[in-house]
Amino acid sequence: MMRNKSIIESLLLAAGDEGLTADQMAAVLEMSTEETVTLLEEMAEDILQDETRGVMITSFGMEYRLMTKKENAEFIERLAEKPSPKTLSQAALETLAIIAYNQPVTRIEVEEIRGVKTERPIATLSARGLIEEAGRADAPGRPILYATTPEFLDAFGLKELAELPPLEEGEATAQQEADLFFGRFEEALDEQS
Amino acid sequence: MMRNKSIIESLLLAAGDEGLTADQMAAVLEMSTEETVTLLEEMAEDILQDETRGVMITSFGMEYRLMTKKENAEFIERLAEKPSPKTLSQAALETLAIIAYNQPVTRIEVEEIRGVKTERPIATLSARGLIEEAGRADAPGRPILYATTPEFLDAFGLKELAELPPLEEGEATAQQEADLFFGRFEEALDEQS
Amino acid sequence: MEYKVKIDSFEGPLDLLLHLIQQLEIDIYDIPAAEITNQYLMYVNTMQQLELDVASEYLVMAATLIAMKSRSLLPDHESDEEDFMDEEDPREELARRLLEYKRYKEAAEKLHELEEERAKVHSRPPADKLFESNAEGPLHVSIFDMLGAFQKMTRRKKLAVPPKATVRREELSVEKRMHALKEKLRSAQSPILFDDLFDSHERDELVISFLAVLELMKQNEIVVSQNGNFADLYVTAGGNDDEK
Repeated sequence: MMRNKSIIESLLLAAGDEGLTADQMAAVLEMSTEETVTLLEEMAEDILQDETRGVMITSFGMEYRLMTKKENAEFIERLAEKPSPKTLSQAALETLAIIAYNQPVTRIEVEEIRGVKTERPIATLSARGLIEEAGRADAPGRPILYATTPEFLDAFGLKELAELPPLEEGEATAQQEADLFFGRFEEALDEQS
Repeated sequence: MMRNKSIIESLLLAAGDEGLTADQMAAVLEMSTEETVTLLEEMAEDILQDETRGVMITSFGMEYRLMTKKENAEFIERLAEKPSPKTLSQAALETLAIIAYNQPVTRIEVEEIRGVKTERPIATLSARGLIEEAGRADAPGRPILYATTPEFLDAFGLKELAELPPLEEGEATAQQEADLFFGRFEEALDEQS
Repeated sequence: MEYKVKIDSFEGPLDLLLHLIQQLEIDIYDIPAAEITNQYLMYVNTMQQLELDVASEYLVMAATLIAMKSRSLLPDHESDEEDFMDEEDPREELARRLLEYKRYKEAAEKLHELEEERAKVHSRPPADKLFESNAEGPLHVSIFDMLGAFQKMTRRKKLAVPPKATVRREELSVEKRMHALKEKLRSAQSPILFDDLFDSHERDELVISFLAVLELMKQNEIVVSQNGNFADLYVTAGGNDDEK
């Protein structure tokens, strides 16, 4: 078991930011995927707790990766040749949020929610490999449908789409108020009759 | 001290195969080079002795690097022999992107951008017919220049290279203009009130 | 190149309206049509005074607001039940759109936080030799895979080597490099990949290393082996162990 941990660490180091799936590691270790995942989780926890360690095992998307610990970010920045790449603009982030929560979705649908043209943010997100075309909608003109890519999960540190922060329940609230209103409206009707 | 070990591990991971000198790490840690070397040696020894660890700290020339332990080499070989679940590895895709957007380009230039050796990805891409030699650079040693092939366009569904999505969207400039406008807008409001 | 100026940091008429609603401390479910319309128009007029290109969406919204305002000024003498059921209050429709937009605006803020947190962790490039063996079969990659890989690469940190080229140059000598190479090979139990002997991108260093390897080969200090054409070269310490 100790040996397997050592091998896993070697594999993860070699894979770098390409990462490895539990399946890939299981095949090399000749273990079941379940056993491999258990081992990975145990290692991830141990490493995280160990204050002398500066790495951590993360899983963004399907891949497990060896990455630097968050709290050491500033020290890495000190040696970094270039500043971090530009973060996304507000327009791009809004567009991405709408696509992420409604995928697959057409540009027109995104524009209806945002209330503005959205060609440019969509071009930016495509160029960044965060969204991709996912077929065509069954609607007049057969517009392109957009969905997020695995790179989206990676870029936002998410394991899967289900990890997206829940949307504020704005509509539910509106619905509740509507129900309340109709309740009162019906009462008023009852009183009249 | 524990924190410093953690920081060193982070730095070594982020530095990859390029490695870091004790001087560089000392500067980040705000310690003397001697103290840093002592710490590095202590860490290297501890990690080497720890059977659960699959990495080691090596020093070659001036640079310290995090490398996989030799006894795990066969497992990395096994991994390399397994076909990737994707048809092109991340390394190959990165290389292809650099060549596509910078062609014609030499291997050294690609390696400078990627920060790692790129022989194998170039061999893979050539074998796949996605890139080809496009003359020699007018530089010492007359290195080979690489460019994408018509098959590349075909494989990625492009009619011509001009259809490659632009990498930069000039958002910064738009933002600057917006900032400029907002400044003037606030002034205008102040005048009105 | 032409850039359409965005109105402030507002992402469109809905964003502007949300801002005004917040500023005026208005209940989103009970928008005072006259007040919001006046504020909104003042904003748009100012933009026009500044001769800025006002995106058409802002003008469409202005028209909607004006219609809403004039309706609110009409006495509601005819509001019998049927009309009431058929015709939605335009303010309700607006509130619904604003609330929906607000949800995504907030989600965008959360995404931005995630993006910043993610930018704090780094990895290293994958080893050159991984996963390059399957050069057959149909290619199942898209341009988005390529762009994604490229982004992954741009997120990677390249840590700077200090600009000590001049200091280093003094240290460069074939002899010293030969010693270093022998040390490396001796400490390694197994053969070393030829490429790994060349750990610098600086031409001087590469040349010195290469000369050192040639010299060591000549002296039988090292053996270079290869398993076939184009296979990797491996270097091992030679049988001639006369260094001590």
